[in-house]
Amino acid sequence: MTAQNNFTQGNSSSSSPPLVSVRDVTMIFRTQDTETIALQGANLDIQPGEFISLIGPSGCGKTTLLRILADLQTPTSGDISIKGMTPTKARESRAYGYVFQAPALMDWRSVLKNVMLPLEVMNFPKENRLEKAREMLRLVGLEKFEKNFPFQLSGGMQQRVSIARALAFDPPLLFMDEPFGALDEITRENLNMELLRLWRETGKTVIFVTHSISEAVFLSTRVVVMTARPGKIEGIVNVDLPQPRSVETREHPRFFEIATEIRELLRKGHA
Amino acid sequence: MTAQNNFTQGNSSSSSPPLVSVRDVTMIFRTQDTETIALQGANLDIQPGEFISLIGPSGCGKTTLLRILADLQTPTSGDISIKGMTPTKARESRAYGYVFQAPALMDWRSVLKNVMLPLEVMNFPKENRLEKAREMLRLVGLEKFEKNFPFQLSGGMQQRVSIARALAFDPPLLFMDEPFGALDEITRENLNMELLRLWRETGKTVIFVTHSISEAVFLSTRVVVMTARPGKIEGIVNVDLPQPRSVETREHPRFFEIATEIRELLRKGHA
Amino acid sequence: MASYSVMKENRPQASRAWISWTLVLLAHLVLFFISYTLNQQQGVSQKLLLQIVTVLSLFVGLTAVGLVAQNRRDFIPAALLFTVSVLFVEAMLRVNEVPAGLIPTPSRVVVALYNAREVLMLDVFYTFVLEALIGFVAGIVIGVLASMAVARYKFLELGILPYASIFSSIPIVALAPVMVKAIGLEWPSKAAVVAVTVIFPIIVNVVRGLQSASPLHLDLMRSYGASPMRVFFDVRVPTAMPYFFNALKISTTLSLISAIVAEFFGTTGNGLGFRIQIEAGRFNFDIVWAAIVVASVIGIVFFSLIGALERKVTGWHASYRS
Amino acid sequence: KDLVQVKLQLKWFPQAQFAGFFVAKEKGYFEAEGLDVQFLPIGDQSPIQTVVTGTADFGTTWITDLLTARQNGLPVVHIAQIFQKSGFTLVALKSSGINKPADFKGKRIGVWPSGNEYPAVALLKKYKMTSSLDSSVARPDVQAVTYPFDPSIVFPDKVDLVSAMTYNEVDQIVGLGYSMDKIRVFKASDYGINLLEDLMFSSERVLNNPNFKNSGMSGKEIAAKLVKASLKGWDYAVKNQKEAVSIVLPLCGNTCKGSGTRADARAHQTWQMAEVAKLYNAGPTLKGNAGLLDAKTYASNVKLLRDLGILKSAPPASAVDYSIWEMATGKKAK
Amino acid sequence: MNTLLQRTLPLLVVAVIIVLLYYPLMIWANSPVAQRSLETGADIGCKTVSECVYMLRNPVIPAPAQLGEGIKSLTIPPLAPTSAPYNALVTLGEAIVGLALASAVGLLLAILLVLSGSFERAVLPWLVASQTVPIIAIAPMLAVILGQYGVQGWFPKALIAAYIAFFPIVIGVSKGLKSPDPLQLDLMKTYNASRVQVFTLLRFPASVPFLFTALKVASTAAMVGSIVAEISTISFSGIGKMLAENSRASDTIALWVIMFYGALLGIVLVALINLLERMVAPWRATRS
Ligand SMILES: Nc1ncnc2c1ncn2[C@@H]1O[C@H](COP(=O)(O)OP(=O)(O)OP(=O)(O)O)[C@@H](O)[C@H]1O
Ligand SMILES: Nc1ncnc2c1ncn2[C@@H]1O[C@H](COP(=O)(O)OP(=O)(O)OP(=O)(O)O)[C@@H](O)[C@H]1O
Ligand SMILES: Cc1ncc(C[n+]2csc(CCO)c2C)c(N)n1
Ligand SMILES: [Mg+2]
Ligand SMILES: [Mg+2]
Repeated sequence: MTAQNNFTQGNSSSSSPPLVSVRDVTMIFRTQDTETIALQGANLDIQPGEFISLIGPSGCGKTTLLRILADLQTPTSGDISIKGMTPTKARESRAYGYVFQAPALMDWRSVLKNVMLPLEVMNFPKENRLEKAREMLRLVGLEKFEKNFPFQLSGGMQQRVSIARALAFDPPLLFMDEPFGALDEITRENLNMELLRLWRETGKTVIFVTHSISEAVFLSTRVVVMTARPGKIEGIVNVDLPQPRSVETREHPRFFEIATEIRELLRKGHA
Repeated sequence: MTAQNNFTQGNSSSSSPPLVSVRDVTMIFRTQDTETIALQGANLDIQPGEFISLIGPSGCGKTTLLRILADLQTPTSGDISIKGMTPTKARESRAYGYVFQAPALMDWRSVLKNVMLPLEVMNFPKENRLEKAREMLRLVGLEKFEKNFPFQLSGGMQQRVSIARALAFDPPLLFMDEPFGALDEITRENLNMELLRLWRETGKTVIFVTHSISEAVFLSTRVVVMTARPGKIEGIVNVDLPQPRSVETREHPRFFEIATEIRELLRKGHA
Repeated sequence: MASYSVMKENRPQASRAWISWTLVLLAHLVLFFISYTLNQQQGVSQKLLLQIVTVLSLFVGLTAVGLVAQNRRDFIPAALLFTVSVLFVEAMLRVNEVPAGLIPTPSRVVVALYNAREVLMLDVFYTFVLEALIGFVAGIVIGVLASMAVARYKFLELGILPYASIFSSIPIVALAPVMVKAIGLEWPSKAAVVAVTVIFPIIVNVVRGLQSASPLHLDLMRSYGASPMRVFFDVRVPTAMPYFFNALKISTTLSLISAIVAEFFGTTGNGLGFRIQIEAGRFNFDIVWAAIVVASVIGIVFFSLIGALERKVTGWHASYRS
Repeated sequence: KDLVQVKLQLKWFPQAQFAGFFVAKEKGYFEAEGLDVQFLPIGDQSPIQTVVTGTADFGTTWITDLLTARQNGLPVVHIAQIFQKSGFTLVALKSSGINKPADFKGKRIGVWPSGNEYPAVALLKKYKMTSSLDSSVARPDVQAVTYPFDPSIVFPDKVDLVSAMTYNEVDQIVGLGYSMDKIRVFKASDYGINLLEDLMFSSERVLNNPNFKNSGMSGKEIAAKLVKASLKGWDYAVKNQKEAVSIVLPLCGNTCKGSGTRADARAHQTWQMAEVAKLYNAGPTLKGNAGLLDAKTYASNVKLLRDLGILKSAPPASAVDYSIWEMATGKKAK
Repeated sequence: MNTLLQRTLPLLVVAVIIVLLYYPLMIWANSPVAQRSLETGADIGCKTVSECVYMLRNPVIPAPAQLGEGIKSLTIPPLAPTSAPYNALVTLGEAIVGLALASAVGLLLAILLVLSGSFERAVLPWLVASQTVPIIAIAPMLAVILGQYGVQGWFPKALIAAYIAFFPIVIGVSKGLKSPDPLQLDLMKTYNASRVQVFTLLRFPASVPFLFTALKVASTAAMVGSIVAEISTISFSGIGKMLAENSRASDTIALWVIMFYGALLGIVLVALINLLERMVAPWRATRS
């Protein structure tokens, strides 16, 4: 297991106070006659500008953790602080954007209007909205589909719209729940590069759920490995690959070492 | 590009008539003011017992092709035959099971009841239904969640329920649209092995959509590579790896060659 | 391309279409002939035979219209259904010598419709425009505002919704006299009755609609720190639309009938309800039914307009994807 | 012995207006004739409709209804005339300064719809006034408004004159706090508008039935028995009003009160009985011919209705069947 | 227990507010009538407007004391044929039978509308038209048809109640039946599910929210329908019969009391539907 609070990374200093801090967070769901411990005693500190990936078996609590951070769910116990605020305050100050696991597009809005939704909600100046939304659609390669309605898109295209929507308002903190899960490798790699560029250029902090070890390693400054039932943080792996990442990063000898380390952790958790 | 009608594989002979035959199939969607050519002049023959993967960029028509085969959509032009029948007849004879890209579970049914749905529809003997459904839930690792309702499951768990549902009635032909997209690597590998075992033991024919080249190579007898807009079959790659596949298959030198071939084709189509 | 394939599909059915059209025509002719030859004043001989022929013609006609309807997406089947039924009623009434003071024949109604057209148009102005329409709009506004409050505060849902059902349980026959006493004999008292009767369907539907928003959409808006107003307009209102339109559709006919019935309880002498009441007392049921026909036509047009609006506004809804 | 079931549709809810029938039943006069009479209360349907459709065998109604129905092809037949005089009035407050029909001009009059508006219309016409009930008149002299019978809905707030029967609504208006000295009652009959009211009728189907409900008797015989017993009841009721009221009271429950919460049911029905007796004890009754339709009055009623344009032509002779009354009383009608 | 309080508290609070608002509303509504009565010299046992508003014989809104008196006199004894509770039960029975009939017919029509586009095009306009025909016009026809066979009493009322109530059910349910997720319809198609199965397993469960809103609207419509039917056709009991009689007897306060009972019935019916919904569709309740 890797030391938890000893990490180095490109664009944040370890002396600043954590941007996100998770303390002993536990989440228990009561259903019909049983309880599901979706998260047990989770602890995690995230510095500003980090790129954190969450990886772990299906149903281990990744989504639950993101939802708790995003103030969409209240943990059974434990404390959360984001930028020194409660999750509610953070949410209300529009500190983050969230890409849900399902696209969650609105049937009644065209692709363009779906992407413009956060801009409308947050009262961006009218002139900019269209421009910004179109820019994001270009980023995800859907500029030609702006007039379509969601049901007229393929699964991967819907997911990309939802990514464009989350990026549109340029939030400093990004929660992304398997955003690239339904995409082919090439589109995925392109979007990986775009995301990294955005991250680098804007200094965003990203918390990213993925099932792809190589994606996690390629993108992240640290990878949080989780185990299932009860959902726990099994370990946190520091990704000390040079920044900025590029195509060569995947060839780097450390890449494989880290990937292997994560795989081991995962296997350990799975057993 | 690989010769289309020259292939060898484990459990089907090339002299038998094709199980699935796709002839010059074109699908054009008219939307607001434009047309989307989702599929253009697709030709494909599938022998009984084959395991075919469809791979291609997001929005290239994979889902559309499956839906046409499954008689959920009528192509703009072209002919389809399945077991010598029209798709409608094939559907009516319950020739296939379909795992949709989205889980499409019914909110009002528990996990167990969702899996039992096809058994109810097809009038399986009452005694067997429960048993069969539980067996399938065990296969996908969700036996403990049978009483839960869909909204109480994680994304990956929902997807697994939908896989269990499709397998429950043991259809001879399986259409699977990115069934493992939302699963972690280990669960995915486990399910890959289970699927292969089922395929081998029951002689099913599988048509499988995936974005993972290695998954496609590992599972398939042939891989159909598609390109986007207009959606076309770019090439069909024969996977002449020995059967039965096992963990070692991934280490086989041919594995990488084939994977590379597919990657090339994909890149070519993407450009 | 598409039209070609449709044509191809239909070709084997061409002969069947021909047969059904012939049958439709035959039914019309027989029914018309029976009606034409029977004069209501003279006695009818061979009543039983004629009854059987009439019912048989209706049966043949309906079946044939059903066959015609299978291949058409236009108004023709509805029109044929209408003509067959009207001819059947005409023939049946004549065969059975039903007096006009009880049920008038359709032909008498048509004549009355023509003769009384000016009076009826003025009645329509009162009943539909002043009473039904104004009451409808007022009811919607009040109903929607109340629904918003109810959907917003759980307290109100528990506290007000049950009372809302009280409103709709007050029969018009009890409400109308109170309204006349309170507001007067002129049209506003009827508009008020209409508003009250329309409110409940609106509230029940709109509250349910507002509460049906997808949890995921609500989460999304929450993640934006969206104000309740934004959540309301961006998520809840669109999801409530199909429900809202259901309520509107029901309210179209409800408002019309409420206005008509409310006129039975005091009026200054205009309106379809007044006309129906006063002419029913004189046994002039041809004018009564002429007024009802006018009301029905308005009802259908009103309903269709709302239906068209629904399709326009909620075209995205699953119910419009075939 | 087996009684013949007969259904009699009353024109209104049970009250002293129908005292004679109730007395006939209570005293066993119907039974004595071999009849078991069931009274049907009124709904929105007119008695004409229930009788024509066979829901009831006999009914009571006003002559205007009977004749307009007949004109529209409904085969209804007059068999006996109970009230020989009209009880229809228009009531105004004395303080309103309406002292004579000519003063109606420019006023609002409340009329009952459904064919009950004719006496008011006839009165207006007699004084050469037009009303808003004629759709052909652009600027009517009188605005007529319709409302459902209860005078308190419109009077005195919304109309200047309100329709009232001597035996019912007049007392209801008194109940509203306007004693007889505060109101002016314009009786239609005082102004020559004597459109006859409560009468007994049946349908041609019943009367032409040779074997009424398998009783072995013809419809006409049954009708005659019914009329005979009814008239006997009426004679008794009119002579023993107190007893008649006692017979009526249990039949009408809450609605006997007639006028607001503080009204007394017995008082109201006593008033009603007295007023109804006045309508019964008029015309032919005074000559010992109770139940007879006076030919002259009938002719003048028909003329009035034709003048008003309500009847397009004289009703056929078959609209009135004097033979029933003759059978019932053993007298000659002419 | 706690939740029971949580549920009833708002109801009670609103009830108190209504009672508090009732007084001023009553005084405001009755004042002009009282004024006019006094001006026209009516003798109603009071001298001033503020005094008279409580004792009008034709109040726009009755004073609470009058209402209480009226409730008492029409309620005791509760099961006498002239008492409101007894007649309310009669009407409730008719309304429930009517609602059941309406549900059966409405459901059937909704299914046909969903199954066949041509049926919808041919029949929907007629259904709409049927709702614009006042009962006064239907009642004689019903009399022709039923009276000839001696059918009287509660059945024609239930029929008319059904006639009014089926429409909201048709509209609501047909929309509901059309609203399942298209993907789920596809799923059923891949199973080659029969039409019946598509309905029982998918369309009906998916239409539940629409169904129950429709039922609520229909239940009050059925109530009104049976009351109107009682007024329009020959009736020996029922709220409608009481309404008709008392309105013709000018008993304004009795009318209010009867309306009160009618409203009570409405609440009972809607509550029954709510209960039914909780029993039939528990999955809606479980999700917070
Ligand atoms: N609303 C709920 N009610 C009950 N149990 C829930 C609920 N939401 C989540 N769970 C349970 O909590 C556990 C964690 O779920 P979560 O969605 O966080 O998993 P995940 O890590 O995101 O998985 P995946 O990769 O499959 O999306 C699961 O076992 C799930 O069944
Ligand atoms: N109902 C529809 N109306 C209009 N266009 C459609 C419709 N369904 C699919 N399309 C278009 O057809 C194309 C192919 O879609 P399809 O769903 O087959 O893609 P796919 O290969 O499955 O992609 P993915 O991997 O993202 O799921 C897309 O461009 C999509 O926008
Ligand atoms: C007690 C009483 N008797 C007669 C009338 C007048 N009237 C007799 S029958 C009828 C209408 C029936 O359709 C009306 C208005 C009345 N109002 N109250
Ligand atoms: Mg998840
Ligand atoms: Mg797809």
